[in-house]
Amino acid sequence: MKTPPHAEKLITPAMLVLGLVLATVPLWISRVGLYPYLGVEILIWSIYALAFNLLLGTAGLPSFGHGAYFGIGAYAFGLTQFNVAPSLWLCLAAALLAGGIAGALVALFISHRRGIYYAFMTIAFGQIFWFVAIKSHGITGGEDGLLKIRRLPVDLGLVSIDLSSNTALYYFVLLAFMLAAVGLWRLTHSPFGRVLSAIRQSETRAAHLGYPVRLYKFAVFTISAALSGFAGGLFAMAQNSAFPDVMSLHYSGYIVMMVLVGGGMVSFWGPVVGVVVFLVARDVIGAYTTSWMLWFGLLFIAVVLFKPEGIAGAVQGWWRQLDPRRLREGARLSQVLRG
Amino acid sequence: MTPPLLVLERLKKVYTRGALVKRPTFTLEADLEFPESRIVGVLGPNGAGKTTLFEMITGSNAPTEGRVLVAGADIHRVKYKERDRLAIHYHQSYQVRSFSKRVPSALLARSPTPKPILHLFDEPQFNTQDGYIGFMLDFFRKLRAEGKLVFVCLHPTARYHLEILKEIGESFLLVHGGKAVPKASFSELVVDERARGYLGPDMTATAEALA
Amino acid sequence: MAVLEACDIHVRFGDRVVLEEISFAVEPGEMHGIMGPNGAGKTTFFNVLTGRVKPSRGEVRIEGEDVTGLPSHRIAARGIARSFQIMTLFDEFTALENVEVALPEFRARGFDGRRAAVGDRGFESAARAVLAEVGLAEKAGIVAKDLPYGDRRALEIAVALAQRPRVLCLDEPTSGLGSDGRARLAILIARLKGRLSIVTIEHDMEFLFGLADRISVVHWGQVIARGTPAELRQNAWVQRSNLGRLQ
Amino acid sequence: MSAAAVLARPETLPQTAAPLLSVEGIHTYYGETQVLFEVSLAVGAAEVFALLGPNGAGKTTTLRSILGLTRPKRGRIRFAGADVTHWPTHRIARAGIGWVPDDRRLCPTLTVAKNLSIAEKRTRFRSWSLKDAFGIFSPIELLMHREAENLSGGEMQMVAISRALLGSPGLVLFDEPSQGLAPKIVSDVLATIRRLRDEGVAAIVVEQNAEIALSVATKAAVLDRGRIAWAGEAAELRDDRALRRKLLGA
Repeated sequence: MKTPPHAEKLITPAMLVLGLVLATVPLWISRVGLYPYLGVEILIWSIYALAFNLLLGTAGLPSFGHGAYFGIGAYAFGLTQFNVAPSLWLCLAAALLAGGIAGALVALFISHRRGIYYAFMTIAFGQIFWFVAIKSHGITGGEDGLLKIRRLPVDLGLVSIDLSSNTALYYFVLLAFMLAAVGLWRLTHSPFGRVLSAIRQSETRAAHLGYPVRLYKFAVFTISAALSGFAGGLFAMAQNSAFPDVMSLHYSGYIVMMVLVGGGMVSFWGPVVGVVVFLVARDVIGAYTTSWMLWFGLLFIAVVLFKPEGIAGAVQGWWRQLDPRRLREGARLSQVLRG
Repeated sequence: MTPPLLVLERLKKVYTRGALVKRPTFTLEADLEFPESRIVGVLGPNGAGKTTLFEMITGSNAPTEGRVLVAGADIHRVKYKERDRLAIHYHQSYQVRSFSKRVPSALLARSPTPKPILHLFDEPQFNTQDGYIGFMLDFFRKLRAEGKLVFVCLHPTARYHLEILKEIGESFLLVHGGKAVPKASFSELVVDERARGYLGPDMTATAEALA
Repeated sequence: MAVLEACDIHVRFGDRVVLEEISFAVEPGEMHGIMGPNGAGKTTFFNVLTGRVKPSRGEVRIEGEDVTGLPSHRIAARGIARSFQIMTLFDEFTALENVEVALPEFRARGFDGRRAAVGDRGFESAARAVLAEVGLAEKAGIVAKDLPYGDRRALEIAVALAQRPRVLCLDEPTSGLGSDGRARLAILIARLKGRLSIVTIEHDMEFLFGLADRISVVHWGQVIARGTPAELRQNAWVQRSNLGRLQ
Repeated sequence: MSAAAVLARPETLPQTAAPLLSVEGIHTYYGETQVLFEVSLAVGAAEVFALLGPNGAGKTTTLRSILGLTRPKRGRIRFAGADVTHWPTHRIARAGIGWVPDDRRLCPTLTVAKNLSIAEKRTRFRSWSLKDAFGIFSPIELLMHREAENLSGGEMQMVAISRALLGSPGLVLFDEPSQGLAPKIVSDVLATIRRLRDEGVAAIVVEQNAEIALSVATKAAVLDRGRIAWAGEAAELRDDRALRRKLLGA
């Protein structure tokens, strides 16, 4: 990922525009034939995708079992609600922490690996977590999942805001998304993010510049897993339940597809684009055919073959191509006018 | 009294073919002694067994009969890991070290010396253009001065190869027809019929002119 | 005392012994050249010096302190910088960003995720000074992969210099350069020499003999000759070769 | 078949007077490291071209460029009238360029017969059969059933050359043919190269050992650090001791 404009800013113009547009979504989403809950889902998966892309796009570390941390966060949210205290803040903190601890544990074992070996290890660990979730009936409810997770109210001491309507939840999740985006934007363009990017480009060189590469790989994996867990916690709250299927290899594959289709390798916002395209495609194509995954799969193949930098990359490319042409044409026009 | 640096004691290697009736396809015999430090030039046709001889001396190829004593120790009875503290085989630009481990290392003896005393150079690449020849020859002499035994094996296909052999070789070893034959000097080597056959008419004439 | 020292280094990869008791010392401010035929073990030796390969026997010391077997980032942090024969720049970074990330002060803040790395004048002015030193001041904003080859080679050295090393290890810095590039590099190295110690692997004898204070000839994983350029040229066979004709 | 006989079938050869192989200003890289700078050379039909220079000067890279194994980034390579610069290696081989690599590269566990049979093909040049190869190297007939790994260095070289010939080449590239061979066998190999030249097969001989290559070559070039340092008649280099000493140190 190249350093984009406004990298030094905490909040960029693009962020403001995006935030404003997203804030209007509940006003029109039903009119275009979609439904408010889809907005909630898109935002939650966007947090997850941005967290995942910190690992894949910035640090270049392929994690193909990332669903595990998302799922662990979902279970942590539910279990804390049932067994500790039904506090939104506590449950979300638990989701973040559980994802982070699971991530740190795995990172301990894989951070000295590279490339395909790294990827294999992430799959193996992801499968272990998924298997444990399915088999531990007593804790996770096995394949039946954890049901009756409540949408807890936002308790601000004096006031308490109820989130049981999809619109209220949407605005809460939007806030979380904006905070996560601002935080990740800053992290990506901080010295830490620069070192991660350096490690992606050449691990050897980074080590010879004095950077303890394993420690960085450990840190970024833990951060990414923690944020994924956080997104998982929101997801449990949104769908009032937690199931093991989001931890499966399958779902772990979806997040990879979303990020790559969207253009996570070249753009910070690429993963968000990918999530929108994926979920909207699921609903729109899914309305016509049950085999919508086939069509999305074909789209994925087409992107990998023809635009490996993803939708965001393609847009960036067109933009760059467009620019000089417009300039040239403008010059020709002014010549014509003058001459 | 210090033992001789290298003794090849009725050394024999036979390769055979056939599962039941074994017909020898290759034999090599050597019964030689190199008591002290010197530089030995090794020559002989392809397939005559120079590499086999080097492998037996460095302990990586077990002889059919006889023994190889390096500094008094039978190198084939020294721990695999420590054989390079006795002898080193350099193939072109790197060292070769591969042992077929038949006996557990624990049952084998330790090397009597900490550093190798035998250096065998198998066809080092000499190129007149880059100047390394000079450094290589100086290195052979340095090893010799440190009391080591140096074998340099090369095929003289150009005049300067013969110049090199004459310049550094104190004695020679002709590996030919299944035997390793010692030659005390360059001129003694040049008059040997087998050596002349191996060198071919052009190189023989050049060698004679040098001797 | 020698800045960087290696004693009786022994390395084997499987059946192959790559280094056999190499010993070597770099004095402060010295330029020490390493030459030798292909496959003689020069790059492996560099990898031992910079912590990429752990020797099976022997010791590496930085100013007398044993650092054998330390990982490469620890060796680098102690002031040993290296360039690579196959260039390993951060291709997506600009020249400036490549150099910034190599600065010790950047490294000290490597885990800082709260501030932006861009637009920080502290890094930027230091990095620009290093780029100016290798003649890339004008090209600071160009992405590394878009730079011409000669500039990429120069940037490779700038990245090593940015670490403010005590010893600069250069692995075939002239490889692939034309005569202009070589001349430019020679001027740079002549300027750096004395200020820091330099170890260079080099095939270009003209380049090496013109710049080095001492040269070690490596072959068969050992140092087969060592001396000043003048001493090495004494050899009769060397006189006959290309080397003998150099002025 | 003699050279004259080959020439008597004009449809098999290019009509122009252009050389059989011409390498025109190629620049070749390994990764991003440039190894060859503007290397040009021309080899006529039935000509032996010696390519000399020290270790690392770019001799083998030149051969690899001609064979399409390492593609030049700039410049052109023409063979028998066609621009082969971008052809895949197998097509270049089928066009009639044979290769004798320095490490021979025989299939070690296959017999000599199998090693040779997989190489047989026809080109626009004179077709070689096993019998023709036996005519050059009579001992091969006796080796046919041995595995390649059990051959001596000299025998391997004979098989490698025969393998190149069975591909019916118009040009054979010899990479360090003298390496690891006894002097007597080296002179046999040189005699073979001469004989092939008389039969209309051109050759490029890459050698560190200049003396050997110059004894068979008609033309020669010296590479230094990836550039052509000298090119001309082989005889000139052979006879001019001072020049040889200047360029090659010997």
